[in-house]
Amino acid sequence: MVNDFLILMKQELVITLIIFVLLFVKLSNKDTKNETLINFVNILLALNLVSGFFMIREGNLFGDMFHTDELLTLEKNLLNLGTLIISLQSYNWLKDHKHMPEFYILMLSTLLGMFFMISSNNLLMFYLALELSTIPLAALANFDLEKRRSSEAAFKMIVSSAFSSGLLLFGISLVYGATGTLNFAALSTSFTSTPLNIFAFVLLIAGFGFKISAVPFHLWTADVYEGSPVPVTSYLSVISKGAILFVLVSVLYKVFTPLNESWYNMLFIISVLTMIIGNLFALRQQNMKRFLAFSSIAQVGFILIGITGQSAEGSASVIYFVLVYIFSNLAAFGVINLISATTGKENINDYKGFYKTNPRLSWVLAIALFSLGGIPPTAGFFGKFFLLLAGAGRGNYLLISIAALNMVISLYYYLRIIKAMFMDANENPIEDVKAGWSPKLAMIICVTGIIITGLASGAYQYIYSLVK
Amino acid sequence: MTASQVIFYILSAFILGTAVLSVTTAKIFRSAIWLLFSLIGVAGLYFWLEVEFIAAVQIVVYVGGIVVLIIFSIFLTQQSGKEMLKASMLRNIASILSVLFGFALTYNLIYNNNFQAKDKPFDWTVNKIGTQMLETGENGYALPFEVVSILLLAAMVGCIVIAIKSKPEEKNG
Amino acid sequence: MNYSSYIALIPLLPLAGFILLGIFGRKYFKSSSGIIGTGLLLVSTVLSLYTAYKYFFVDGKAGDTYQTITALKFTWLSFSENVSIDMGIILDPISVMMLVVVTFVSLMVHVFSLGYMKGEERFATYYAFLSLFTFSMLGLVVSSNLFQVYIFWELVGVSSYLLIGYYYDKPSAVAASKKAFVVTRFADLGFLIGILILAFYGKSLDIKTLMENLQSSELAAISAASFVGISALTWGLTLIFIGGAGKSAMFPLHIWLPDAMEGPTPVSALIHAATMVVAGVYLVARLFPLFALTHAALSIVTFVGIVSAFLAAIIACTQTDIKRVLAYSTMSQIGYMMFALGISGYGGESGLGYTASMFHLFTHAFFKSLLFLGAGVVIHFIHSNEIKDMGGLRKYLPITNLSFLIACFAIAGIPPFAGFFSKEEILLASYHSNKMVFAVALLTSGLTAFYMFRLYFSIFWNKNTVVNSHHGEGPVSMKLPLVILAFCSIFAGLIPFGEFVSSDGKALDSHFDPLFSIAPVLFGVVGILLAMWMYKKESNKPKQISNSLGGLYKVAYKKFYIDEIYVFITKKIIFNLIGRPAAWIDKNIVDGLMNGIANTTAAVSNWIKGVQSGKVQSYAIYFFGGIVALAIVFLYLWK
Amino acid sequence: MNLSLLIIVPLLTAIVVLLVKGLKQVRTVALIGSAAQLVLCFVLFYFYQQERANGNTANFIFEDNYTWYAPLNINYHIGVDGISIAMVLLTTFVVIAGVLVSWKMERLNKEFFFLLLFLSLGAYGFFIALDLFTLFFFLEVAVIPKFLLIGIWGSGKKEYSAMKLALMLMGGSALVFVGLAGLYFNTNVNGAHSFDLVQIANMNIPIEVQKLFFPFAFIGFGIFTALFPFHTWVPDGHSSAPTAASMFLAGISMKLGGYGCLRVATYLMPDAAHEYSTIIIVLACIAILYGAFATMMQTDLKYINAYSSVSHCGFVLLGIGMLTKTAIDGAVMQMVSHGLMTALFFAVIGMIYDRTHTRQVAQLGGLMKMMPFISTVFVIAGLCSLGLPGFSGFVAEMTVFMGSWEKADAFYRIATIIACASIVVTAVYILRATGKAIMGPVVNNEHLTLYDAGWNEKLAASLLIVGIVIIGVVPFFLKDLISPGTGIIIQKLASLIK
Amino acid sequence: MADIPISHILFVSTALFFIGMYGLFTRRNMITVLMSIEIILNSVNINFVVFNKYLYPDRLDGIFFTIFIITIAAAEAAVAIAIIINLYRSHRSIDVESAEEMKY
Repeated sequence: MVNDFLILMKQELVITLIIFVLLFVKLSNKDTKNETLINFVNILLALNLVSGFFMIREGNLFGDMFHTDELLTLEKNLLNLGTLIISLQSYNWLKDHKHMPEFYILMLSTLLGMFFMISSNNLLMFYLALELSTIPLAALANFDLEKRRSSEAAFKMIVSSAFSSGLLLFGISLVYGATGTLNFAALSTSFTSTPLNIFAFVLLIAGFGFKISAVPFHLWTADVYEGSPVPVTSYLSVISKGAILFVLVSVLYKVFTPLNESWYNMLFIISVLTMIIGNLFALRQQNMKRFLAFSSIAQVGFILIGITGQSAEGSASVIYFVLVYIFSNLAAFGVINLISATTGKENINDYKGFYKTNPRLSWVLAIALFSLGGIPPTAGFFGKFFLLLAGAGRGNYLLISIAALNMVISLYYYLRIIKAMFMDANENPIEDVKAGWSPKLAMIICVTGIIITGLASGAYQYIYSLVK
Repeated sequence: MTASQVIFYILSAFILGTAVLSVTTAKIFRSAIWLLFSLIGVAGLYFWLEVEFIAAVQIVVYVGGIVVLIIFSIFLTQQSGKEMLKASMLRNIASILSVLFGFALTYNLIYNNNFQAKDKPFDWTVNKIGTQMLETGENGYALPFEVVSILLLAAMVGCIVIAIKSKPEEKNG
Repeated sequence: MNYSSYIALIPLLPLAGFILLGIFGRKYFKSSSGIIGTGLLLVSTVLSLYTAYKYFFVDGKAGDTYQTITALKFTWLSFSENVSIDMGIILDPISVMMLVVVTFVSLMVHVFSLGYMKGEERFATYYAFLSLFTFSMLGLVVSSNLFQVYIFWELVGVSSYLLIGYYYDKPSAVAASKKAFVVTRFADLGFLIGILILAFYGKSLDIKTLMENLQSSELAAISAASFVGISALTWGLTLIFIGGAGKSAMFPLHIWLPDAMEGPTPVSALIHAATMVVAGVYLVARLFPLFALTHAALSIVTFVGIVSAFLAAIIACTQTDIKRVLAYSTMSQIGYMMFALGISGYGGESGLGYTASMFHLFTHAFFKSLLFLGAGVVIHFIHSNEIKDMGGLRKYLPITNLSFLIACFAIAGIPPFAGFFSKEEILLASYHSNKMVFAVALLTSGLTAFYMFRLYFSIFWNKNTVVNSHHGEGPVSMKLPLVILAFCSIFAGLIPFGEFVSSDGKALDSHFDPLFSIAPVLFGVVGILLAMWMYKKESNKPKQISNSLGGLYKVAYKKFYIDEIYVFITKKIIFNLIGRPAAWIDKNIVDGLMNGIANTTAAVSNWIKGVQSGKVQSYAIYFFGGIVALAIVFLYLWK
Repeated sequence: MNLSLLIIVPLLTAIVVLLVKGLKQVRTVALIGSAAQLVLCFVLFYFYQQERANGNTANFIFEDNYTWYAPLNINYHIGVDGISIAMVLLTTFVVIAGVLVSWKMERLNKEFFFLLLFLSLGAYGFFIALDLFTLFFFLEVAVIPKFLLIGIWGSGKKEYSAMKLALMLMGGSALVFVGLAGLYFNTNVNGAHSFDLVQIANMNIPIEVQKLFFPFAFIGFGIFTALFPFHTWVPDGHSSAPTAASMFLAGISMKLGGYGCLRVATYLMPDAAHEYSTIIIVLACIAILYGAFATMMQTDLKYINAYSSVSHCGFVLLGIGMLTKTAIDGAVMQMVSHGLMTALFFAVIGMIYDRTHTRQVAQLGGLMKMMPFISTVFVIAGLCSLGLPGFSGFVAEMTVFMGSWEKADAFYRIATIIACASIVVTAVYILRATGKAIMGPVVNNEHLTLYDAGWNEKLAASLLIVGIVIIGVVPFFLKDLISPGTGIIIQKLASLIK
Repeated sequence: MADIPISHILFVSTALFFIGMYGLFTRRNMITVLMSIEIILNSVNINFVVFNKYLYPDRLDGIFFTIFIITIAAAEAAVAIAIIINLYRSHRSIDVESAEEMKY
């Protein structure tokens, strides 16, 4: 039992360990250097990442509260990887931050929440994990304590999330009332398509939609992303979204099978709206973070198409895309993070003439944006291709056509930034920014990831074998 | 009409009435008080439902914790007597319409679903709740309990970081 | 010697000259390029003469008929099983005759140019272009394949373009070259479509096979298939004839020819008098068996030919630029050849027109190139093209004077000069088939005599021009061709042409009839005398006459305003009504549509931005609205 | 013969270009790389002919098939037939000429050559791909470098043009994607779907499916090849691009579309191609004639050539739309021919622009005097463009006409005549441009001091001219090369046409 | 007790839910918004308890869910209040409309 516990929950345990160590350090009031602590956390995260590839077992713990298997371990590992990259990237921002340990405590507790959410086998556990992965994030959003926008972002986030969890809870209560069970396995058989159930399901979808910022539940996204500190924004847009997507796939595929037809159509509508609205808003943005917020909304639209495939290809492509998305979006955020931390500039216009002063960073950002835009040979191309292909598997070519054309719109705004960096002239470009080893490492990981994960089919095939 | 019924309807009316007052009254302090009443009313409803444990938790956490916190923060942030600004007419109308419509829709669905009570005794004891809460096996809630505790910890850390007045000036000066 | 062993050299030697001079001439053969070009061509000429001798006198005949010999043939580009472009060389009476004419006249021009073009900056280029032209023209005349004709047809056109535009810094030369190319290109469009039509029904591009197919098995099909009530055969041939008419400067596609005189004068002699411009005639002759199948097409040929002949003659009377006069005269003479073909029948006696046409083509080549070369000497001497700058030049340019006079007699159809015999045959043929045509032709021949001698007297007699030129008639290289060509102009008519060339390959007796000749000669003499009366001495008679004619004169002087009509059509209609709108539509509508999509997207994006109002409570309302909408859709609408 | 070398060589060259320093080294590496590629292509050509001579009648030769994404049955599958070889040869000619004309690239030369080589990699990969995914991959690889090339090194309203080009081409490939996905899900190879071109070709895709997806694929590829009315990226894109990029764009990039229309749309969905041929022909005719008329009104040399490309690429589409063997032969020949010709044209326009700093016809004049070589090349390019025999354009256009005329129906006849008519309009605009820019008196006296082409420019132009002339003079080489390939395509169609 | 139909109790909870929602939509004071959220959560709690008691009395899922919701509501309220206080420091106001800087 204890053995099982240690092995099955090893990822969660490591994260908990980090949290407690940090708490201890913070409470012990010793003057530990921030750098040391950051490195310590990074090393442990890396270890956790590595350990995620070994001794993988399938099993349940705590009754049916916790379930894990190879696929779920992989999903957690992906989130862990993303967190590690963000942590590496935030080095410059964190090393002088007064509340560095708290930052990690909050961030890692949300990560822990996501792990539990992925492993949850039960609506209660799911809800708790969801809250664990949301509430501390609101606090994190406020981590630029002196900035008005940061507080505003945090406020918007907490209100929106509370509202959405209220609706979600109402939905869960209706599910509970209709079926008498909270267990996923039991739900998959007893959740029939009565009107009330459909309504409850809509509420649940809205809860998910809120977290992945699907239209029309996305409105908080841009404001929160803009106001939050960059590391938090990247965390929000990549990790927290990725986690909920993993859960969404498994919940839709495994639990709500009786509502198959309805949720397919629902996702169809939502994904079309999400793509279009996300794109339309992204077109006009001037702030990098806000821009990436809307672009990430549009990305979610594409991911939803992959989910509609409802096949092994569908879930494999979603997981694969999240991996690609981690690399690409974090590469972009890495650059923005660095620039924001050293110069405080976050506007697209500030990036004019960026290539003159920072050719390498420009290429990193460019590759990241190409990947987000789905341009080969970056992994983003493969990711999107597989998503759309999975979606096309259901034979809804209208959806695929809309998506394909939306890719064109999305390309426009990605290219806009490329244009600013490479083509536009600027009197005062951002000065030559020196990145430390840590952000550099993060960028190397991301760029390598962007290039390798697509051209080499290993990642996808591994995921596919797990999904199958 | 039995006494139980009468009590129920009175309680219901009380809960809803105070809730409405709480969300409409112009003075923030009063609003908090109405909320307090409403929460107490809900606790009363739990009593009426014979789940005294939940009623107790409700009173302890909500009345003793949250409302106090709210009132405390009201004192921190403004004068209690001042009237609050009103939302715009448009917003009000939109809200009322959407809320009424939402309510109609939802309740219609719930009503038509025709929940039928099972004629079985609901047996819960504090003891049972306690054991299940800490049980790790089937039907155990140990893990959720842990999760919530971490959440509380994180929330606490977060609150402290955010709410405590930073003193950068002192450090620098 | 078998033909195939050397025949290819005839066109290929000039090609070699072109490549050599074109690529390296500028650098390495700046001064020697003339000699190289001429030398190569000399070999070609000798070979052609040898071929002619061999064909006509040794082995061309099988029985009493001249055979068509395919000396060389290989598939160049195959389209489908039957249809392919073959490059080949066929020898039959007209191709052999043309070989001789082309190489000979070209050689004369090459030689003449040695003196005439001496010292030009782009001397080597000039010879390269001349060689290219000679190659193309030779390729054209020996073609065995209809498409091969087209290919060389185009090449001839481009050489003409390059040569007309030789003085590239002269805007008028550039414009003329462009005009020549575009007009002939337009005509070639007809040719091309004609080829397509014939090839489709004839199931071959090989001329021989094509004609056999069409004459026998496919005739019914091609005659039956019709478009706008005209049979496919007529369409095809008419379109091909349009091609020929373009190249041969027939009305109304003749407008490029006078302008083409912007090119160096020897070029005019070669291309725009003796060889290229008769390609149209040659083409019709080449396909004559097919033309003979349909009366309609031949009528068109006749009509166009006679109208061109007459119209050009009238215009020629009024022009004052000597090269232009010659140009219109060329057009007029080609009109003769054309209608001669048009009125001809196929085979035997009825084929007289055919023979006459070819005969006239043959003789015309000599005296017309002679006229041009003579004009070249004059221009070279006086540095002007205008008649008004000339007069009394006989003292300065004796040889030119004499040879020019010979050529004038030849073209006027005065016996015993070459033109007399060929023209007389044409008139005879037309007399037998169509009296109306005969009448006009006769009148034209009188006009011809008039304007030629008008030219002659204006240049060499009339007023005395004081010229202080340091050079006379130029070097031997310029005089020699004049003498040789004059010689030919005198005696070429004595060849019993009908023996060799006829529509069906069988010998045709000479139709010389002294009695019949009286009328044409009379017309000619009257024309000459009239010209003499008006132009021999300087006087104001011409002025008075032109004034008395008033509007008529003006119309003729303005070339019947055909140029203006063209300008109207191209500038006003094509450019303004098609080109400009096309460009406008593309820029504003098609591209506007694409930009419009982008702008609409941006506008929509701007329009919906209010949703993201920054008010968290509005977000919540939208959030809830979304839920309600989804719920309604899936509960009530989309079941 | 390992076909992957065709991709590896440019890739390696591109990488080495990034590693070396200074213009001299960079351009030398680029030149060596592209020369190596040229040699490689000729070796490939030779081996291919050997194979054919040895009686190898397989549809595709030198096939390589590696599993790429096994779960989706996506393979890296390459192989060549005559058509591919012709296109590959074209590419290598244009690339090496492009490198040569960019010899003096001053700004960001490393990036420039890198992108150029990377772009060529996309084209090579596209032409040899036999798996639709591989094909699509390379198709998109070849889009973004164009954006950068135009946007960074271009002139005029370069950002606008670059963006327009990138978006329209991506729009095209988006449509292509839908078409490919539709095909994919309607295939069944041992219970799995397939992207394999060879396998799909052997399958009978239901006609309803074809009719649904053919427009996607065809219009998608059509955008690349300037299908009316989606051609508007062409004038802007070409005219703003730096010389080498214009050469590549018009010379190769537009051929990607034509090749795709043929290889993917028509070959795999013959029934639909037959159904829709009328529409294709109408659009092609519009492009041909209307493009030509629009060209007539242009005053900028690059615009002239760009619009004329629209017109010329119309022949490609016309040939494909006619669906006869000869017409399709002609279409392929036109692709090769137009590729070389237009590259030459853009190269020479670039040379003129480099010297005079203007491309406005009115501001040029009498260039023949100062730059005889460049002017001669210009004239040659022009003559090729207007379809003069002896140059490749004639051969290709005539083949298209002959092929189109094989269809005996008033509609096809009229279409052919319209197409033929364009040769006159072409002559008009080409001669106008030549007459004004090259001939005539010198307009601007400052131009009198200009110099003629350098060795690199001469070499570049000569290479392209040699290509043009070889095709023009001995067309049977090209024809015999592509004939088996088009034969296969036509075989699938043969039953429908009768 | 059994003579009250479930739907009546559910009416109360649903009504409470939408009253809370109304408050959330319209209140301009951040703290009152927070109060509205509490009302919403309370309504859900009632649902759980009622369902558990009336429909599925065998197990205690609803009860536990309620307990956890109450706990989380507390945590949420705490964080929210902390944020509001922080916001008040920088904005000197807790009017919702003072936090509308970021938009479009």
